[in-house]
Amino acid sequence: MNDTIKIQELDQVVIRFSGDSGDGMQLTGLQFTGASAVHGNDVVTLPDFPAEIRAPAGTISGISGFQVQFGSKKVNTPGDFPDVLVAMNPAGLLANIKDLKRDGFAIIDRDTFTAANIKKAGYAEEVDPLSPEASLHKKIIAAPITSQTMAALSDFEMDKKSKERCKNFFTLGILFWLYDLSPQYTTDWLKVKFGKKPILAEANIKTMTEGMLYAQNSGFFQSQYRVNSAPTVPGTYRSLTGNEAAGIGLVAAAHLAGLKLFLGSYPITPATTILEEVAKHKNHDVKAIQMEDEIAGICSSIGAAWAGDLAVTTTSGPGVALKGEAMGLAVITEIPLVIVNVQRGGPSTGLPTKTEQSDLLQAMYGRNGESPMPVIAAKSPADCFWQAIEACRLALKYMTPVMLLTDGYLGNGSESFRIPDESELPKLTHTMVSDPEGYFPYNRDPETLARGWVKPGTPGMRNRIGGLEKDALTGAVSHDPDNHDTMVRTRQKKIDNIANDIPDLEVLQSKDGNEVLVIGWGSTYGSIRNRVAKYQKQGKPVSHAHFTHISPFPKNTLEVLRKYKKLVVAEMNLGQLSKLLAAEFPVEVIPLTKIQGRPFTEEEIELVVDTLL
Amino acid sequence: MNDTIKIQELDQVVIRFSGDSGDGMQLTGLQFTGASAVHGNDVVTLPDFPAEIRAPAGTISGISGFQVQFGSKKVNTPGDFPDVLVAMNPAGLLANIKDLKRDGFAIIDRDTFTAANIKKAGYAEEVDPLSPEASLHKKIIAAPITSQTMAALSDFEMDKKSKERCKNFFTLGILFWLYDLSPQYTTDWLKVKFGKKPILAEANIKTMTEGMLYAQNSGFFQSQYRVNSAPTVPGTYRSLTGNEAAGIGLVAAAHLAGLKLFLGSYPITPATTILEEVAKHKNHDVKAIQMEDEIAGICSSIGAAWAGDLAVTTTSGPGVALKGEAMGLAVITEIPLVIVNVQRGGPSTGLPTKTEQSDLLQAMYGRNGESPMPVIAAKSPADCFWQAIEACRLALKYMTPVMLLTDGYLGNGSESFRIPDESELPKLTHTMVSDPEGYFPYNRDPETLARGWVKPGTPGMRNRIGGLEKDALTGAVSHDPDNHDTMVRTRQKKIDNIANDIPDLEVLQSKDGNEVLVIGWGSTYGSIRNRVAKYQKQGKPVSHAHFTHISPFPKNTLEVLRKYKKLVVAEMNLGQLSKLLAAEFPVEVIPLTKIQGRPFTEEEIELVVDTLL
Amino acid sequence: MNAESKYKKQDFVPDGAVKWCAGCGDFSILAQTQKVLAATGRSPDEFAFISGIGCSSRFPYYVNSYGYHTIHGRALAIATGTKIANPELSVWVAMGDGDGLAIGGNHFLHAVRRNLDMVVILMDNQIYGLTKGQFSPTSIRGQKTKTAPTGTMEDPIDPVALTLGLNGTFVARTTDRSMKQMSEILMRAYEHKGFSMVQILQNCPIFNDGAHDLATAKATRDDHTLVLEHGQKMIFGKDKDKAIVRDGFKPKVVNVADVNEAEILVHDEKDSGLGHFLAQMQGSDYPIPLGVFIERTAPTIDQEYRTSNDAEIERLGKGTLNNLLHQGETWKV
Amino acid sequence: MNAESKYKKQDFVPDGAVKWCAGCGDFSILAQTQKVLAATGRSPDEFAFISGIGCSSRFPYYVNSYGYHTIHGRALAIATGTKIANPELSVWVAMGDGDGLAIGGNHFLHAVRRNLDMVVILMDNQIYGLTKGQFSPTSIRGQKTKTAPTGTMEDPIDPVALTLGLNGTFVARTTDRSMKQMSEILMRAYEHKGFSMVQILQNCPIFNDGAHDLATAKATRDDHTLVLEHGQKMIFGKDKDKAIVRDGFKPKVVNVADVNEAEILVHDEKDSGLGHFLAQMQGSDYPIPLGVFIERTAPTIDQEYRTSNDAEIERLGKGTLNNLLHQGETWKV
Ligand SMILES: Cc1ncc(C[n+]2csc(CCOP(=O)(O)OP(=O)(O)O)c2C)c(N)n1
Ligand SMILES: Cc1ncc(C[n+]2csc(CCOP(=O)(O)OP(=O)(O)O)c2C)c(N)n1
Ligand code: SF4
Ligand code: SF4
Ligand SMILES: [Mg+2]
Ligand SMILES: [Mg+2]
Repeated sequence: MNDTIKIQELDQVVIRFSGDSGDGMQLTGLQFTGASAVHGNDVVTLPDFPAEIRAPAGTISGISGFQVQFGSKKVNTPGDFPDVLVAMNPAGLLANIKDLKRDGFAIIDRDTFTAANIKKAGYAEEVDPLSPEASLHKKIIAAPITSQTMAALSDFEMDKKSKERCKNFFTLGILFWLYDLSPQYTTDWLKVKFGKKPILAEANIKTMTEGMLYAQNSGFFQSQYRVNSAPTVPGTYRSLTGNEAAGIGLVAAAHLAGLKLFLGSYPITPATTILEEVAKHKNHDVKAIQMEDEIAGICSSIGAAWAGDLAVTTTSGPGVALKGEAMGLAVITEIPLVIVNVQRGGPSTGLPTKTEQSDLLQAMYGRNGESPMPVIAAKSPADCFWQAIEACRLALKYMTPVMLLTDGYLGNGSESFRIPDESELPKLTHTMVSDPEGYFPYNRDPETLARGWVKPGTPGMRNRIGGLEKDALTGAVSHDPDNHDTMVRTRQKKIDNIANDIPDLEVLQSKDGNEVLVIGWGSTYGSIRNRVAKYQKQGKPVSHAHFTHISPFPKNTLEVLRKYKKLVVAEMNLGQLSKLLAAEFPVEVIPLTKIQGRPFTEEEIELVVDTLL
Repeated sequence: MNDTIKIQELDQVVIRFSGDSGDGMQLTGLQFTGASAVHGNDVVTLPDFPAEIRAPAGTISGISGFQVQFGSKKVNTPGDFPDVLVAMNPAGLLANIKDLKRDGFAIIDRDTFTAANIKKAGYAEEVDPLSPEASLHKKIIAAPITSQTMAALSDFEMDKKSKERCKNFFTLGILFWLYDLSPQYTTDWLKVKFGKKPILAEANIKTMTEGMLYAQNSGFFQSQYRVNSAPTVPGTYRSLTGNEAAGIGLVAAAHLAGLKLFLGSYPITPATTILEEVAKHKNHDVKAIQMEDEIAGICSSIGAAWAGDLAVTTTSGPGVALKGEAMGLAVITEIPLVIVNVQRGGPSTGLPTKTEQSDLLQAMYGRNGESPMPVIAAKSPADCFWQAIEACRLALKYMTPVMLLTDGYLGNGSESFRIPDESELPKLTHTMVSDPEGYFPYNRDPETLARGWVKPGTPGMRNRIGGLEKDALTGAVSHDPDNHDTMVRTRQKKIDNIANDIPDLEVLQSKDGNEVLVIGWGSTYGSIRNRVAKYQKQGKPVSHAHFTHISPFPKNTLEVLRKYKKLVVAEMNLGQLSKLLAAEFPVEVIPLTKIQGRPFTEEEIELVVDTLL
Repeated sequence: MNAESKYKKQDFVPDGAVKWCAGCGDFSILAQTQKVLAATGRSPDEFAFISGIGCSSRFPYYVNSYGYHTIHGRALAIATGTKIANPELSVWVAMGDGDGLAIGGNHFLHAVRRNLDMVVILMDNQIYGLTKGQFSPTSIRGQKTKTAPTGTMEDPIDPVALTLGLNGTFVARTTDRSMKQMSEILMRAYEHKGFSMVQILQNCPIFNDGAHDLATAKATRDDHTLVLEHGQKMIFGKDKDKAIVRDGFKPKVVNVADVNEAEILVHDEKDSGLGHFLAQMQGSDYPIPLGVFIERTAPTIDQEYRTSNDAEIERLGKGTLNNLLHQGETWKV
Repeated sequence: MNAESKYKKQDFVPDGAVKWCAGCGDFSILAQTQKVLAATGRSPDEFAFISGIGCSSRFPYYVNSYGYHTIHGRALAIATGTKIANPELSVWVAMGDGDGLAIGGNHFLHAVRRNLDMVVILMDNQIYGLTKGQFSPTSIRGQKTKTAPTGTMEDPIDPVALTLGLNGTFVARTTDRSMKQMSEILMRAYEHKGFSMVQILQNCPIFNDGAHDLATAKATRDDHTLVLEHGQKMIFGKDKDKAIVRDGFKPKVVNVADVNEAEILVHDEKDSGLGHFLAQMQGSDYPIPLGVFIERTAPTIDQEYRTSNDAEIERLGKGTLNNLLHQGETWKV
């Protein structure tokens, strides 16, 4: 033990892991995250997948990344720039070194920095990646990770490849030591994971332990760090990605409504993992069906909703574009349906593995005719759970399709999720009727304007509905002009009325005045919240309002907007919420837009807000 | 000859024909229109098809209607309410009598008013449809049309059914006499039409002549009417429906651009007749392809555009909803493509045979990602010709998909079309390149920002493009964040810049002040123009501005809007243009909306505008 | 067939007019269907009729049961959800040749291979009726329509051959004029556990009148159709003078007089090889086979879902909200 | 095949890295394709490669010709437009089993029956590669994937049987390891005037490793595949000891020793009846047939459009702007 090593306390730390698709960076990141979360830190993560499955090893396009921020208070985002960069090869270093904080450091696997690899990564000829110029004068810790791993496992009866595969646990060991985290979480995990191949569990544990020792003894580090546990609400926690949270939220919603969940879907990045999550829960009698295409996905869900299931379809932008016609059918036949769009970079195939918020207007208007539906958006990975339930609540109560927007950043990112007590969950009501007395298919509840839901098979309630305009009461096909006018306006009114049934728009209010309100929606929540909180600490008159419900807007929206001198709308598109606000409210907004496949940094928000102060 | 009959001059007349699908009302209407147009009247027509192909004969749902307005000056619309109602059966009378003007009259076929037919039409029991109460005290001329037809043809060797089928020509004869029109047009037409069955031509001519005599001698009419010819631009005219005009416009555009026309489509009411029109012109080497669905329709066109054809796809609202994903591909690969949406009543299947303007926001935003494209709208049947050419002009010059909006009212309605001289037609340019020197797929023209178009097969220009984001110059797949931001903004800018290349927004300016500006787009042109012209005649400060270009808006839009105290936006939806204007310009607008499957009447415009004066 | 069904055809006739053109072949298909429904003995409440868009797709409005008239081409995808959500329902899909095989082709393909337990009535008039007369995927090559003024340039799809190529489990063809055969086939389709594809040659007197005259007109039908009956020899013709024999791997028409009786093929609905073989009878060289080509049993996907969920419930216990929320790695703070 | 082609494989290799995983079967398919392209003797400028989305759909980026990487499932619809617009181009479509048969199923169906003149390379790895391992329409029943944790519940589509059910004109199957057969088939597909469907069994080492081992591994392939060669007897097995005979309307595997030699079937690519018959060889009772099932000539729709337009031009004269505008009834004012 090196006695000169001290422990330094930190509020939060950002680590970025970077290596080939095969290097296990996602796994390493998740293990670190788990250990940190169990330690009590608040954690938020974000993986960054390459566009190709396994693009050529060693090249920049093959880089798989994972970033985690952990802190002793709410961190809200995976962080803008890393304090620590872990690069398992030259490409990982080259791709990320510019993002590393000036006072941060990189840990690299020295053994991979061969001439061939350096060239493959794309360094100019004769450049030494570790030279101060190439590393932009940032600190680099060049650890012989591969060779140390091999050495650690010299006694193990395993082939070379299998041994090499343990090297990420060496790295993990270094980090555990560095941040004074217990390896217990990972040790337990390995034992379960390799229950049937104990030698692999042992090998990885050994490597990890060696990594910890190496960190301690190598002399590279003058101090250890500690990030104290965050003062979170007591309870049981688990770590969830947004897509897992959404999937679990949907299954939970079915329980809450006393219905069966039906998910008709088609794989598409970055939404597929919701389908995969739901498919795991067959013992909840969910039916998660991979259909032949997106249209069949939504249509099977419509058929299931008509039959009385809580029906959902999940997809990403291009899939939504395909589902527009069918959504219209759900609108006119007024059946409950949730459409989840995990947005990605567009237009067209665009940047499938990058995040974006550019499907908002499509969500609002991507259907023929006057075809209104509620649109809501989740603001963090864990919030995907809550908004999945909220989407189901609205769909069932109002007999309407509902669009839930998340995005790749939320869907793949993870955070600690406090498992709620059942009592904290909303009760979901639905409009199922079975009494033939006075029943007409388009009889509406006078308050919600929802029509009754009848399961085919219910005795005595036979009826026929369809996509043609229908009589306002009987639901029979009607070509009457006035009836059509009435129906179009009624469908709109039903959605508008939902404003009475949703939470007010909340503001993180500055005590120092109403100069600037930064407005966001969806996944920009964390970055905006962090930056605005800083402004408020600095005594600046900057507040933050964040929309979860966009169609309809909360009732108090205009009241809130009117209070501030300047309204900045920050979104990852060319200003879509800005357009909606300007169209609906007599206010002027300043769009702050970014379309780079990744969230705002605090700096980018400053750049605009500072000029308004 | 009855000498007491005088001839009275009228400015304009509206006639509505109404009968069973099998009664030939469309044909009768078109013949009358032709004769009137050849006589020199300005004519505008509108058919009203039943929703079923042949709904049960004699019922209201089986009624087929056709309305024509003809005048001695520009009439602009088929008219709100008929002066003359022709009803071939009780259902036709019942369905339309309430629309007949107070001082108008109905001509009915007395022979069809049997007890059975009256019941089938849906009259309450024991009601006499011809009684003053049932006919709302309007004048009814009960002519024995069927029996007179049979009598006229007693010498003809034809079966009873064939004779009966001539009865609409008897009606036509009555109307020709009544409006002092020459039957020559119809006589000629019959001779050509029945070239191979001269007996049918003769029978119909005989019947028509008898109808004229009957009108003269029956004593029903105290006077004949004459609508003088309208002072139109001299030239050669033909009558075109909007869909025919669009089809011919597309073929003409191919000539003007020196390209071949490719139309990939799928039948859908009310757009199908564009496909049918274009298919007639195979000797212009057009390829009009009926594909297996709407997606294949647009995709085949994209493939043809990539190959160097002037490519178009035609459809209606639900079809547009299906094409959204493919439009995105055209946006990101920047290929020229025209999408024509002949709008109909929505949402979903909605009211397929009724008109509506509710796909504007879908046209703007019905695609994933930031996916801008020009949107333009035709304002009259003949204007469909001009806007089809304009859409092609923009698509080819700017290498972009363009959405052309028309609607069922324009598509099925007809008006006189002055055939332009070739010199009056625009030259269409395109960006085809074949010089490999310095070529890159995303090299842009510095002014239009259009990229070069390369036909596969061109020597030495090989390149590969696709739906993933691409490098701003080379077009190679690029995942670079800054490049994506640049490309998204460049695509938007390219479309925004088109504002410099389109006509200013024109105003029919009141000399009496800037109190109210009535704003419209597309097919509401005629009704707004007529009513505003009346206001101006009355010395009221009401003006009219009508948008043809909606994305982008004309450069002078804000300047125009700012001039008026009140802006009324009249549209057949829930206020979609209102939303776009409010989102883009700092102005307040008053939406005037109607969603009844038919255009505004002048009265409906008054109802709002009067309150603002 | 339930001989003592307590339901009558009339129980399946709803209020409201049927709005097809006079003489439309859909009328007889509707009437036979209603009769068969009554004969099943099941309550009208237990049927779900689903359709897309087209003249034929108005069908659900005309059957007094649960009905969903959806969007063009998507009936099978929607019915998939309905059937999997509630396997108790007797699900019937009514479709036109355009609805089912043009825009709906992909769902057709996948519904067949999934062997969804439902009856599919394909009303094949070889034309788009509702949109007024454009060619459909079953229109014969060269047919002139408004969108093919010089004649179509595509080979038609034979729905029977297509379904067989996808290993369909019940494949049949009849006509709108073959009342008895139609109702027998519909009843068997209802009874079949699996995807029952019933192609019905249907006349559209308005836009494609007489397209099926060879198969339906009294004067021609005996010479131009081959009625397939299980266990019966394939003999046809007004005078029962023609027969089908095997010519290599193809069927061949011969005069009964010219062949050895043993050569004449005998129909066997259980022989899927024979079904594929007969599916080659397309075009003018052959009579049009009518009847059941194949019936065989195979797992249906609706039951497979049911079974596999039950197995998971058995294995893991019925999922509760609580164990949903708490599964995986958790920690306490 | 042009023996003295002036092009080399290298002429069809563009700059830029190929980004498939190491060991992916797509590499060998690409290499054989490039060789065949060079051997055709046509300039790289005259080819158009079109694809949808998937690992396999990256293909056009890796061929130095004209390429269009479009959207998921739509390659054939896009290629239809390209080929009809410019029949001079040699159009090739690269697709995966998901791209071509799941979301793209409808376009597949209609492209086959239209007999578009193009080469379709179906890279069949029985899995969705790009989206990381969900089942595809060709995945075998029971296969466990992330979206079918207890195994799929659907019968796979056999692309050969499907294409034959649609009367395809050139239908072939090979594997990513059968270099010689693959390149021969690709050359024949290129030369065939019409829709050439080439299914290539392709290994995805990442998400479905070994799915085709029976057909490709040295140890097993001889006993589990049947190589179809025109005019040759259908004999297979490491020891050439097994053969295919006819058992009623179905193929049957027998020991050569047990049958009369004359009973052993002889392959005939021109016999579409035989092709249909062989398409029944699905599942574990049979070897996997590799080779050309059928080749026959039939009109291609791209040529039919060309011909009918030419006929109309002949009949009516070449349309001019002037006669376009003035046709129909006109009047002067
Ligand atoms: C998305 C969409 N595309 C096109 C249409 C127009 N459409 C309605 S029915 C139909 C085809 C009808 O033909 P078929 O399915 O054969 O039915 P039939 O009328 O002949 O019974 C078409 C093209 C539509 N309603 N929706
Ligand atoms: C409209 C749309 N839906 C879904 C996707 C997602 N997606 C991309 S490729 C693919 C399937 C890939 O499988 P396959 O076609 O077999 O190709 P492979 O990767 O196996 O070569 C899917 C579902 C997409 N890109 N676009
Ligand atoms: S158009 Fe044809 S298919 Fe449609 S209802 Fe009339 S007859 Fe029947
Ligand atoms: S994931 Fe499979 S199919 Fe895709 S590139 Fe890798 S090995 Fe090939
Ligand atoms: Mg049809
Ligand atoms: Mg695949």
